[in-house]
Amino acid sequence: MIRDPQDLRRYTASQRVNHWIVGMCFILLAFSGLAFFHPAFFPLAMLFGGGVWARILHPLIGVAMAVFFTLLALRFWRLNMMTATDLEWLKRAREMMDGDDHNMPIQGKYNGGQKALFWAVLVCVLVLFVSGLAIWREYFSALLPIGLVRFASLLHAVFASLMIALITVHVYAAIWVKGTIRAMWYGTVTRAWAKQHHAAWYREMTGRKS
Amino acid sequence: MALQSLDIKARSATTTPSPQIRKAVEVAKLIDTSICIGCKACQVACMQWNDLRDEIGSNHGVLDNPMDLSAASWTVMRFAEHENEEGNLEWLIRKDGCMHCTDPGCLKACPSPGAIVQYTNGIVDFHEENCIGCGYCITGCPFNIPRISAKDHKAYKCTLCSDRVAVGQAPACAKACPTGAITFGAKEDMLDSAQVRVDGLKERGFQNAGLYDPQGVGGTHVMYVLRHADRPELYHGLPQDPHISPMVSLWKGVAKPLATAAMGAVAVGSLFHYVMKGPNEVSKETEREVEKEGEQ
Amino acid sequence: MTQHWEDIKNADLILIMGGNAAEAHPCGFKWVIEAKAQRKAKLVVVDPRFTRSASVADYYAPIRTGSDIAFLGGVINYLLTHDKIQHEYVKAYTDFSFLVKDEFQFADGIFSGYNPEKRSYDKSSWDYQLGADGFVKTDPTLQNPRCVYQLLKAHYARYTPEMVETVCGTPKDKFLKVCEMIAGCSTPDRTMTVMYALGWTQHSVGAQMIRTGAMVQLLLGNIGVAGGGVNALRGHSNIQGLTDLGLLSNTLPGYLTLPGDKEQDYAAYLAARTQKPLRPNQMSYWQNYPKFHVSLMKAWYGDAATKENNFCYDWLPKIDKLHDVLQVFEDMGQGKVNGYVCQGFNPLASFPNKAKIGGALAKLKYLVVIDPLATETSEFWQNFGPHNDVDPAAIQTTVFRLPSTCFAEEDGSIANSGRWLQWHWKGAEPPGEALGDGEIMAGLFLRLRAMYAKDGGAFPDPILKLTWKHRIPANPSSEELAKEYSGCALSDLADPKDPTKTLVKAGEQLAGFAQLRDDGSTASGCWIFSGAWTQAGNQMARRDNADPYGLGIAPGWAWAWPANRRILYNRASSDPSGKPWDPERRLVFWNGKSWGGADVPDMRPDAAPAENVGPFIMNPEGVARFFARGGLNEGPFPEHYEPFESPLDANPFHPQNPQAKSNPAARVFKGDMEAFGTPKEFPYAATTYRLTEHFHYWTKHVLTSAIIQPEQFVEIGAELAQEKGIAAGDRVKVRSNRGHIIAVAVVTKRIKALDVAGRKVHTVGIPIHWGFKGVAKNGYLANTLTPFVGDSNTQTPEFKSFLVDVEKVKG
Amino acid sequence: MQVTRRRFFRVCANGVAGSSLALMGFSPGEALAETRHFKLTRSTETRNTCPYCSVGCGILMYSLGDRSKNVRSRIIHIEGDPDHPVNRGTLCPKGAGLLDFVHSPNRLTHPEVREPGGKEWKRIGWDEAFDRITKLMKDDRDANFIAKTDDGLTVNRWLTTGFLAASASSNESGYVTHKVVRALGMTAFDNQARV
Repeated sequence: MIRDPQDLRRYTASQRVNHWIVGMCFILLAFSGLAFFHPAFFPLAMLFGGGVWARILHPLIGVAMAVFFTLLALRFWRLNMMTATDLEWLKRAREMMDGDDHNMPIQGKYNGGQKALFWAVLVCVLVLFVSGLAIWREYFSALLPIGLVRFASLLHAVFASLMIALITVHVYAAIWVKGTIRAMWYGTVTRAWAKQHHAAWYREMTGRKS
Repeated sequence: MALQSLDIKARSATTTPSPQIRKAVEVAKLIDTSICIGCKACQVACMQWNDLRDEIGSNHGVLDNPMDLSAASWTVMRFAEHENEEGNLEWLIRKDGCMHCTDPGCLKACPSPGAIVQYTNGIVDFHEENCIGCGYCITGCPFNIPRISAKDHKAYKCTLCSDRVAVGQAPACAKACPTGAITFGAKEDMLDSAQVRVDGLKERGFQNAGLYDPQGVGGTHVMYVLRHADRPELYHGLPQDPHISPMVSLWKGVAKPLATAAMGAVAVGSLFHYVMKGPNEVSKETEREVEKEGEQ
Repeated sequence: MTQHWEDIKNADLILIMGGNAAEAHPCGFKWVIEAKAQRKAKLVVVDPRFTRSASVADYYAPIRTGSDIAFLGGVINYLLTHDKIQHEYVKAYTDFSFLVKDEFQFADGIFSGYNPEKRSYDKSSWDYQLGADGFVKTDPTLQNPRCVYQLLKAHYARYTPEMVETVCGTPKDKFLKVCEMIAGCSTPDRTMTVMYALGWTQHSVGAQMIRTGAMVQLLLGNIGVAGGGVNALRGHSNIQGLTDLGLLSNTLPGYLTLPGDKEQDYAAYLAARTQKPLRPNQMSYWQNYPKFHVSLMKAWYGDAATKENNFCYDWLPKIDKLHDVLQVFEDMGQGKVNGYVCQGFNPLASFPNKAKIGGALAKLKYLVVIDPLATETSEFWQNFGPHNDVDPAAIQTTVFRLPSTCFAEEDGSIANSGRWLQWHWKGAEPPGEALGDGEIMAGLFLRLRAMYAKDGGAFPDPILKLTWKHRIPANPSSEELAKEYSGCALSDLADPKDPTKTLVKAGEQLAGFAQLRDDGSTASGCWIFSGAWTQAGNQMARRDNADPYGLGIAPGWAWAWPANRRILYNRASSDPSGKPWDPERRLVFWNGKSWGGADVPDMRPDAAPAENVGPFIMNPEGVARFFARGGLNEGPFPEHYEPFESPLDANPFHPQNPQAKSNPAARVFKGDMEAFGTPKEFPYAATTYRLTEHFHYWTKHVLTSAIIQPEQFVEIGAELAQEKGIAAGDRVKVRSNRGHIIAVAVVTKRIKALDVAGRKVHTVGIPIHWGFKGVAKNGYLANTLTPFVGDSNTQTPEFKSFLVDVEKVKG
Repeated sequence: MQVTRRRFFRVCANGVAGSSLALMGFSPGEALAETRHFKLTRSTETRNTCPYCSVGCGILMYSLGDRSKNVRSRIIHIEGDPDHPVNRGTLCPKGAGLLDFVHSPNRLTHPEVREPGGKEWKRIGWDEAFDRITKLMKDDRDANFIAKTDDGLTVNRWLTTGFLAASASSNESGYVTHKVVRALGMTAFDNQARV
């Protein structure tokens, strides 16, 4: 549904579907994972039908997430290549956080923060996937030395926490920067939004120089 | 909830303390490997009492059978042929099974509330109905004891016959042991009789005889008398200084509050950021610019 | 056992040789551990394998299988030459001073009187010199060269440590260390106990091995004392009881014996067994034989047994020769046997040379198997591939299989090794239609009796007149039968001391065998069990475990034969004056008026020490014998002979005399001599044995045992394995001249190659327990390999020493 | 501050508790944890003796039910008799597994016969079994019984049928077996003591 013909298309439907599959996987994984991680979160397992179901589903969802995240990464990795501008942006990120984006360098489709987050999440998913296999008792753990399994358990917990934090930032950024979430809901952003936050991309999309 | 026949000292994945007031006598099983003949009566007594029947396996060129602990074999005899310094053969036979650590790695690692409990008498028990089958207990155990069943994906191990101990009976293996290599009683008494046995072995020329009650796990409620306490690894790889792996300690210890706090901090920080800085909206100026552009 | 299990805790040294108590009798073995813990006792194990017993021993010495007489003879020599014997004991309680006939000789491995054609001895020269008074001549100074002591010393002088090393392969230093430890028990305050089992009995010289062990114990003064003795650790739960009850080809209950063909006269039969004392004042308890025998016949034939008909003496079968199992299967193979009944017995698995046994069974017209379990024997006709490769169509035997109850489903008593008769109670109904053994016997007997009553037939009298006074004839109760063997008075018994008094009223149970009479007024089906069920009730069911003297004797627990005596020959635990040798272990002693103490004295209670009544009351000499007289078939002194399949070409003691290579008196059937293998073709010594996880051929039917030891294996020393390229877990083929088995190889350091007579001898260990029926993995019957020859006295097969070859199975 | 491992654990434990507190009651209800109930509580105890080796260990057999009329007893557990002077409650691996002997799948449950040349068992009743066996025995005995030898000696023996007795059966079974076997005149008679 086109709301305003002037809006700019930021994501295709298939990109959005891919993102939300990954997103749902993440939420399920985070909830079930937290249930195993800290007793305070164990009741989250009830969302899955209890601890046993949580234990059965978590690694399966994990594999699904790895697959869909890979697709997502294949779609977006080029766009997330760091440039000098991005580094400059990252240096000034604090100003941005303080609500002053006047001095921020002109950004393309993604700013330095988004790109950094992309790579960070990619690393997290990779580590979580590999370590997750190692601690998947049903199929793999018995084949590995116990020291490795223990290391993988720790790694999995640490990277999962890290990833939850990163995604929290990701979500918050989307909430904080008004007009962002709709890009993932129905694919378009307003021209003003684009110009404000991603001026280079705005120019690219509109063919304008300024 | 009914009052248990044994009071619980610690329960897996539970953050509040269990009732602590009643004091129970701490129990222990003492296994004197120097008089163990490896007859496997303990294995059978265990199967009989706990209604376990493992698969009928094969011979693998050794007397050990079943070859390893399993969900249906909670104890196995481990045989090792050792030629000592004088060139004489010693047949070192050890009954393997849960050590019932004072600081149990399995319980520490277990994410499911009440799947692993430690009674005040020292017994560490698995409650399969609460087990979710994740296998973290295996990861946590310094002695490689728990096994997940391929049938029901529950973890099993020696219960020290908690059902027998609860009614004042000794574990089935200890009762059956023909030579008295396994004895059972209050841990304090077991330490005393261990001392007598160690002294006896020293008299017979085993200068390095000693008790295996590893302090790295806070001591155990299954202890060994060893002729070669200086080299426990001779006994089919009994660990020299077992303790909960630092990985596990970090994972199920400090990482838990730190990571929870960090995640919470990020969430709360975000909230406060929003409250303090407000939303990042498109500036009126940009809006006007874009409008202008649109008009062109 | 001369002792009982708990008594082992009183020992200072335990010698396990020819047995593996830890493995085969773990719960009895606990008393060894107890002796170690409480008395600081030492355990010595001498065995071809480093066994589970050895694993907890203080000292282990290896020995070549079948060479135990050489080893123990060496010990005797050591004790005599180092003067480590208990002088007072041997002088007073043994035949040391007795003079032996001049005709008795020993030359190059053969005793006087040998007939090589018959492979047997004329034993007339193997006896004492008798004086004009009918008593044995003695020389208390022990100087006479014909006294037993001097002959013994001369006989074993050849058994030097060097010879022991040569014959047994036991390194000299290890042998001497064992000697030294044993010698430490020659003082009155230290005792050794000897524990043996099939590792001594299952040899062609088995009985002599045991005798040699007993001789060592006599030299140390260790028979009849607490913590001493020679202890046969018997295999089955009631093998003691069935032996006591005489269920053997040549015996009757209570070690009475069947008459031979020549013994047509009852009086002569009794006289030959009613031995007059050979020394003054001796009890010679077999003088009471007529009482025991008459009481037996009254128990069996009741009113039909009268003085006039010699108490039915002629109704007993007389024997032309020993019809032991080897003889019977030899005859069966020749088609001379038509029917066979196996009650709880699995001969196809248990007897040597499975091919021969199976072939013999196939010649039967009918076979009846009574068993709780599906045995191999009951399916000998069925093809089980390589494990039993037969053609059922070619086997014309009718086989009946009758289900019987097991222990849990019946009441009754069984006798353990310590001669305790213990009563047990039924806990549940048997499965399906299974019946008790007694009920099955009744079913057969009552039908036979009815047929003989109706149709007549060959000699029906003993069948028609057999006492069968059971309230339910088809199901004789254990209580009734126990009362019958224990015995009762048939008429009022007058008190011999005061004939006006009645000791026992007619119909009442007897208090013990001392009340038996030879006039037909008493009945007792087994005199040594007399007193098991008295007027006071079932003594075997008693359960008082109090141990008032702390010597491990619980006189109120069950009932032990004879007369509830727990340690045999216990008079010998005190010195000739009646004072305990060791004040710490006061077993039986003279209190000034009578004998008493922790145990029931094995002595006439009022026999004052001054009377010099010897403690070995069953011997007419009253003392123990180093010189066996005619008691055994190979000679009065044990001599080492090689197993019939030996890795050596000659007996190292008699290298020039082929007659003396193996037991010269052993019976070998035609064809079996040829079936012996030679070391050239079968270079390795082999021995069969049991594992602690299993019980004979039963527990392969038992799930828990199958789980803890599931599959057939053989044990091979690391050195031999390396030579043959065998790794642990490989499948190997073990071949003897009689067949082969295929099993998994357990490669172990616990079996070492031994240097014997200048050559290296490897031993292959063959656990028995597998077969083609069971829940464990099917395997070969180990007795496929074993030779068909037995001990010349007992005919117990030589399962412990034979020859094999081993090779890895390819692929 | 010296941080020992133990102290470190304690700090961690406090941290866990603290972090949970921070989560304000978002904590699971305590799961029921109870030992397995003692399975023999009201079973029936019967004393017996181990039927394997000659140590003669005392055993206690526990069976289902209280022997009331409508309950079929079944042995559900066997362990050592602590009163027994020799085994004092202990059992070896065989004795400890006696239950699996009593309930072995290879227990025989009914009489069977395998006919000459046959390949399988045929179930028969006890009467048929007894009748057929005793007929065979009588025919053999009548045909081959030796009352006198050729040289006129009375021997009254029957050599053509033999008997092996079970040394695991009771004295009473053994005694009655001996009586019957000798009354029939058999001498080919042994038990496991021979081997």
